[in-house]
Amino acid sequence: MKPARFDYYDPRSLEEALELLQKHQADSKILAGGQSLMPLLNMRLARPKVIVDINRIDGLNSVKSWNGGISIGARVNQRALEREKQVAERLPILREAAQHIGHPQIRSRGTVCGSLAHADPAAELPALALALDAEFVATGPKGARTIPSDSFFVSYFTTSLEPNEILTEVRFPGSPKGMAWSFLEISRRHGDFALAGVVAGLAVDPGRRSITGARLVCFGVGPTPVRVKEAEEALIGQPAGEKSFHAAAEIVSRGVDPDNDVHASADYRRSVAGTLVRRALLQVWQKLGGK
Amino acid sequence: MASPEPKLPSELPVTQPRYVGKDTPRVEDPLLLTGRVEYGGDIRIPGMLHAAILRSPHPHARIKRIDTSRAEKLAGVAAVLTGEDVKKWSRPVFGVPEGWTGYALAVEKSHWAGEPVAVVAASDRYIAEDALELIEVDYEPLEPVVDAVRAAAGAGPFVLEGKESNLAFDRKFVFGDVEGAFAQADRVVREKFRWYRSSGNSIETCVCIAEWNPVNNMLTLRGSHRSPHLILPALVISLGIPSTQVRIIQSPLGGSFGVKTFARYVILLSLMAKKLGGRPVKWVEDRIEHLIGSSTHAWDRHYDCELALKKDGTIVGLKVKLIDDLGAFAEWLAIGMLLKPLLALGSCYHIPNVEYVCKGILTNKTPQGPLRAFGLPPHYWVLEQLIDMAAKELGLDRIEIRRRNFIKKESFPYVSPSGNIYDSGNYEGSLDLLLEKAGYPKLLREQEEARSKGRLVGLSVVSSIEPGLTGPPMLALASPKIFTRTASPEGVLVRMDAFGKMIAEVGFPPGGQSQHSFVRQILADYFGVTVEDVQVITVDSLTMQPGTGPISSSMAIALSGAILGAAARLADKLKRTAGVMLEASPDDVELMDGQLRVRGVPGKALPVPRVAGFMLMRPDLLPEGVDGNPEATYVWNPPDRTIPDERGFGRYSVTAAGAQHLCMVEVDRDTGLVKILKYVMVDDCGIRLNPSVVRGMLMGGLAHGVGAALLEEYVYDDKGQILTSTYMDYLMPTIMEVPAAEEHEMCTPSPIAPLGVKGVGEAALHTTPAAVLCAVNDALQPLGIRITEAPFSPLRIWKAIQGGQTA
Amino acid sequence: MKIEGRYLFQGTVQQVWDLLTDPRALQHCTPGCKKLEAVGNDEYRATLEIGVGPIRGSYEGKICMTEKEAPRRYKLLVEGSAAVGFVRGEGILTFQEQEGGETVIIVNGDATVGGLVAGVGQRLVEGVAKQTMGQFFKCMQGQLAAHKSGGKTEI
Amino acid sequence: MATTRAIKLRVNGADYEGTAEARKTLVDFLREDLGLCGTNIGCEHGVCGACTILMNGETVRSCLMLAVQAEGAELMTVEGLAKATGELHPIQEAYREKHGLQCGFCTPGFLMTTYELLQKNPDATVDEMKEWLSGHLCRCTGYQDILESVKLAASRLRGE
Repeated sequence: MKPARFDYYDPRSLEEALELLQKHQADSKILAGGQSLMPLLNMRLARPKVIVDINRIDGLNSVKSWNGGISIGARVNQRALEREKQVAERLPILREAAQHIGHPQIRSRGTVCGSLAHADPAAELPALALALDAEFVATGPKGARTIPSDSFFVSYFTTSLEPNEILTEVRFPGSPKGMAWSFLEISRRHGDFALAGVVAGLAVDPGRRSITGARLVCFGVGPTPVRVKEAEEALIGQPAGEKSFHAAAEIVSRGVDPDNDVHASADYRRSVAGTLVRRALLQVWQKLGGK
Repeated sequence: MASPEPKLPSELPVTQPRYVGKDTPRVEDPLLLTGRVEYGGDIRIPGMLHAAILRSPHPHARIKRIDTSRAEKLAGVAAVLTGEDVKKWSRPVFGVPEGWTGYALAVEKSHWAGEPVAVVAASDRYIAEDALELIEVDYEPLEPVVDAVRAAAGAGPFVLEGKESNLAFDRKFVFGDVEGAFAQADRVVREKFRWYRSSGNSIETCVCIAEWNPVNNMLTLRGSHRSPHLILPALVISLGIPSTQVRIIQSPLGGSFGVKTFARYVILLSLMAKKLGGRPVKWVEDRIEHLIGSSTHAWDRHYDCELALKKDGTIVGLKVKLIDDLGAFAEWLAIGMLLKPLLALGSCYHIPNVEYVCKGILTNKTPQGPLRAFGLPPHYWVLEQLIDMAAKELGLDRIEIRRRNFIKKESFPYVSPSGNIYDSGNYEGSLDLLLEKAGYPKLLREQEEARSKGRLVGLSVVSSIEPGLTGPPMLALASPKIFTRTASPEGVLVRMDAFGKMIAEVGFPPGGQSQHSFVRQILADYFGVTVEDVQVITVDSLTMQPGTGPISSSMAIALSGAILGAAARLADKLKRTAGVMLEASPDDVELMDGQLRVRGVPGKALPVPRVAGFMLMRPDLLPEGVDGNPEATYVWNPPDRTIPDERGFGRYSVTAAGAQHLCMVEVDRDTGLVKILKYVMVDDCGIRLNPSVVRGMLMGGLAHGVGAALLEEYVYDDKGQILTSTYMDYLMPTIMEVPAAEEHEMCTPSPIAPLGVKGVGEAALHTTPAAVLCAVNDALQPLGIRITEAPFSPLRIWKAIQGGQTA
Repeated sequence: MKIEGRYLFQGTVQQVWDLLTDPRALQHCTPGCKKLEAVGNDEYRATLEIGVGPIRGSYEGKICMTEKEAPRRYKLLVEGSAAVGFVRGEGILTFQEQEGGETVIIVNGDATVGGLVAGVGQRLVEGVAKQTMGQFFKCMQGQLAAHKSGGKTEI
Repeated sequence: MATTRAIKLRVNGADYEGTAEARKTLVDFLREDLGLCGTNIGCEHGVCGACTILMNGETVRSCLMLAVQAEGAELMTVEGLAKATGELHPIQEAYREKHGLQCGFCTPGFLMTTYELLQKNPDATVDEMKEWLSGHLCRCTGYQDILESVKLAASRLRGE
């Protein structure tokens, strides 16, 4: 289990990196934390001719405040989500969810942007990005463009990034006022990719009677993380509680289109996605002071 | 006139043992903890090449053409080995029953997805893997055999060329009057069970470095080899090489659990070495290779079982029909795993009438290979599950029904229906201890309360027997011509040097079971030296005494026997020498607390090192028949074993450790996930030579058992493709899935084994799967469902809950 | 693994049949088909660049049409092998004429992925197989539409 | 670009230089080129944790890094724990006392994780210990004695 040969570049500047990508296009692959790419290289399932290692580029390694939320550079590792104070203050759900990403020994190398660009349908960060309306800064030869999260994830391991672009930054806006969040996933072992998972956001009116905002994103149940708008809409205006959560869960179970694999069938994933939605909503409701 | 073997630690020639029976720090640890131990993978030899193996992607295919020319031309590649070479230079890999295996790599046909098709040797592993990509193979896919039950019924196609069947093994054993017992029973419970394959998965994979010197025709093998004397016959048979031309040098093992007797790959590497004409070549199995192709998968079983009982819960009969999917070959000793249940068909229970029908079926899957506990865990699960079912049907308590059927304390030594002897035990006592320590009544109340709230909480109390030191005798049932042996020898050489230090030469490397530490503990207590005074050396296959190494829960038994035997012989020499030195009759000299002293004459004594030194320094003064060498060799063998007769009646093993486990689980009805709430075990493995080592074995076996019960499974699709080739999908338990178990000791010393020990190495793996699986089914009882396919993945549990299949 | 599908085409059975048996269309619409050379008897040697994201490889193999019953059904076989394993998809395509000049193709088949790529990528195999088949027929639908509207097909 | 590169780095406080093909993994470089065989290989896809080392103070899987990526880095491997005199580190002592190892193959990885955890979080809770240890597979011990070892090491390092 040893990688095939490739040409290796570790540019010192973003410009240099972009030139390399421009030159080699789809023959090249960006190496950031490598926690998804390296196993594929070792198994020779990924066979890029050129590796562009972005770890020595100046910059791209900070977590900054942005629009009430935070922005995270391409080189920032996943441990930053647990370490950085701003994350805990502004988007505690990111910190909570980060503990589900692999293990500490993986999060030390694995980057936030790397996981997003890799777009594993069962990974946590893509679902969080979709739920939190993150925007993606893709830098290419002609400069930077911003991709909204609802058009970033295309399919299994596929995003709308072009081969000559680098995801230089991801920006998570501040959570809408009054919105609380919950993150739940199930896996057969701690730290594994999820069989199914959910990011749930909920806001209720000050009298805490009816739901004023909802956000439901499931993952591990299809080619990309899925936002189930129909279920969100069904929640709006309803009284917060088991009954409406259950109804939303039913919509989710009907609305997702998962695959079969050796660990879970499509039916199982559908059903569990619903269960997780119900449980996550109850959890958020509790965070909001509900019973 | 060697001293009699001590039957208990108190009989050692020491007033109070300082090491035996105590948590003595292990000699293995400092090197392991500092990364300074040399595992097989660390070995480098000048000129060494690296091998990589090309594997068939097809479960069943004819190899129409193989072209290695491009690979051979790649810079750095030394040679490519193919089926042509293998056919020319070797015979098929040995296996029992004979005739149901293939060559060490695919010749003309590939038999499972993952079977070796070619081997490349190159200057490094990277280049060797590059070369694999340049080998062109044309396959003609053939219809694969995937369903063992269909294949057992005689349906084609057939895995092996020239065979008109896939039925490699088919035996029916009947002990007692089974039909009569069933006819008179008040109740018969019947169920079908399925146990899917898993494996040992030591964290170190297999490593072999082969060097075949063409000048003196000497084959030297280094690496993670275990039990050279078990592998050697396979090499001699397959390679046709004289046994004295093979030298196996064992490295410390990074775990084994059965997998480090990888005869197929040792043969393959030897053939590669032959092709290389003297250059050494190293193969380090990678994890994917380990998961798909290492002849390590085990127990892929279809059970159909019946248990017959009286109204009061007395078990009168058991019928087990078993089809085991062996994979592509009946390779090496794998068939033994079908036979081992014969040793303990009734487990801890007296079941007088038993029928055991077992079939070993070839399919186009990875061939089975040895796995810790060697075939018993599924048997114990189905038996315990049947007892739980019977209890429910008869309206009996799970404890009561077990108590009623336990072999009584007074019945030992107990002769099982198949003739095996359980040496000692106290199952009811263990059960009482278990229930008390676990707080059983409270757990029942907790379960009831949880159930009243709709939670799915389950409890189980199960038992097992761990036969200590089994092996060759049962293989006579599969291959009577070859396996006419009762021996499981373990030999050591012990000597003292002129400085009063001791050296023990053993035939096995450290491998996790603390084997070298035990040697030191026993010798240090025996001769009154410190453990630091004892150096333990692993010798190679040409130097070692007849030996088996730690397999089949044998270490504490066989090793103690060997060490004590050698110690007694050495002590005898020392006594005779001391007799001269002390001017006393040797018969009056005794060894005690490191002194050779004249019985009844206080003060007339000499320390052992002085006497040993005298032997080395003053041959002129030694008594007749004593040479100038304080050294002794001893080969221990299990006493009183027999070769089973035609019916399968025989004395197969030496000791019978008993275990009782309690497990409490909760099932999440929406997700099918299982959480182990409580786990308590009582284990009776006789005298514990090093209690923390025993505890470690039990906890390790427990984790392994949790894996087998809930997580680990090799999944094949309907075309015979294996779908679990990485640790992402083959799920080894982590610390999060393994419960913090409580462990309590019961001790009925073995009256047979030296020092009163019993085997414990396979340990909790016998019992834990049954405990976890029965507890899950108990949790599901309010829903009226029962799961019969293990492991109990969340998907299987969820499906059962959804389907509401009634029991 | 079973593969099933039902695809609606805005064209007559004959038109759809002609398209679906046209090697140029097959090459164009088989995802990742880099090369297609006729070797006779409706059999073509093919080079397929397939995979998802970074898991990508070049598979050498063939595309065959057999059991042709024009214009009602045929069997389509696509297979390729690479160092990491092989892929093989085989399906009966049944062409059913609908009212209003439309045609439905019903696919009933079986896909196998073997070797390393199956054992490592099992989590994705089914989804990617479905997606690949979807892409194939979507492309064919596009081809037909383009052809009918008189525009040039991309072939 | 060249496929082969010179690599300079510090391991366990000593300077090392070597040359490696770009595709060579860090663990292979440590073992084959630097002769530091204490770090073991168990799966080469990041799951088992046997190859875990410290890079610039953080635990990483050395099978999931290229050797060239360690250029200029400060690494610590299991060989760096004990003193040159052979005296074991308190963590190693604790593993020995609590029988936190059997075959020892996974142990170097466990030790490095224990080292980072207790460096950063001397008061780690049992749950935190388990979370960190869950990134490692051990087939021998069933983990309970490893956890006990880490607890003992933590209390020793706190000077208790």
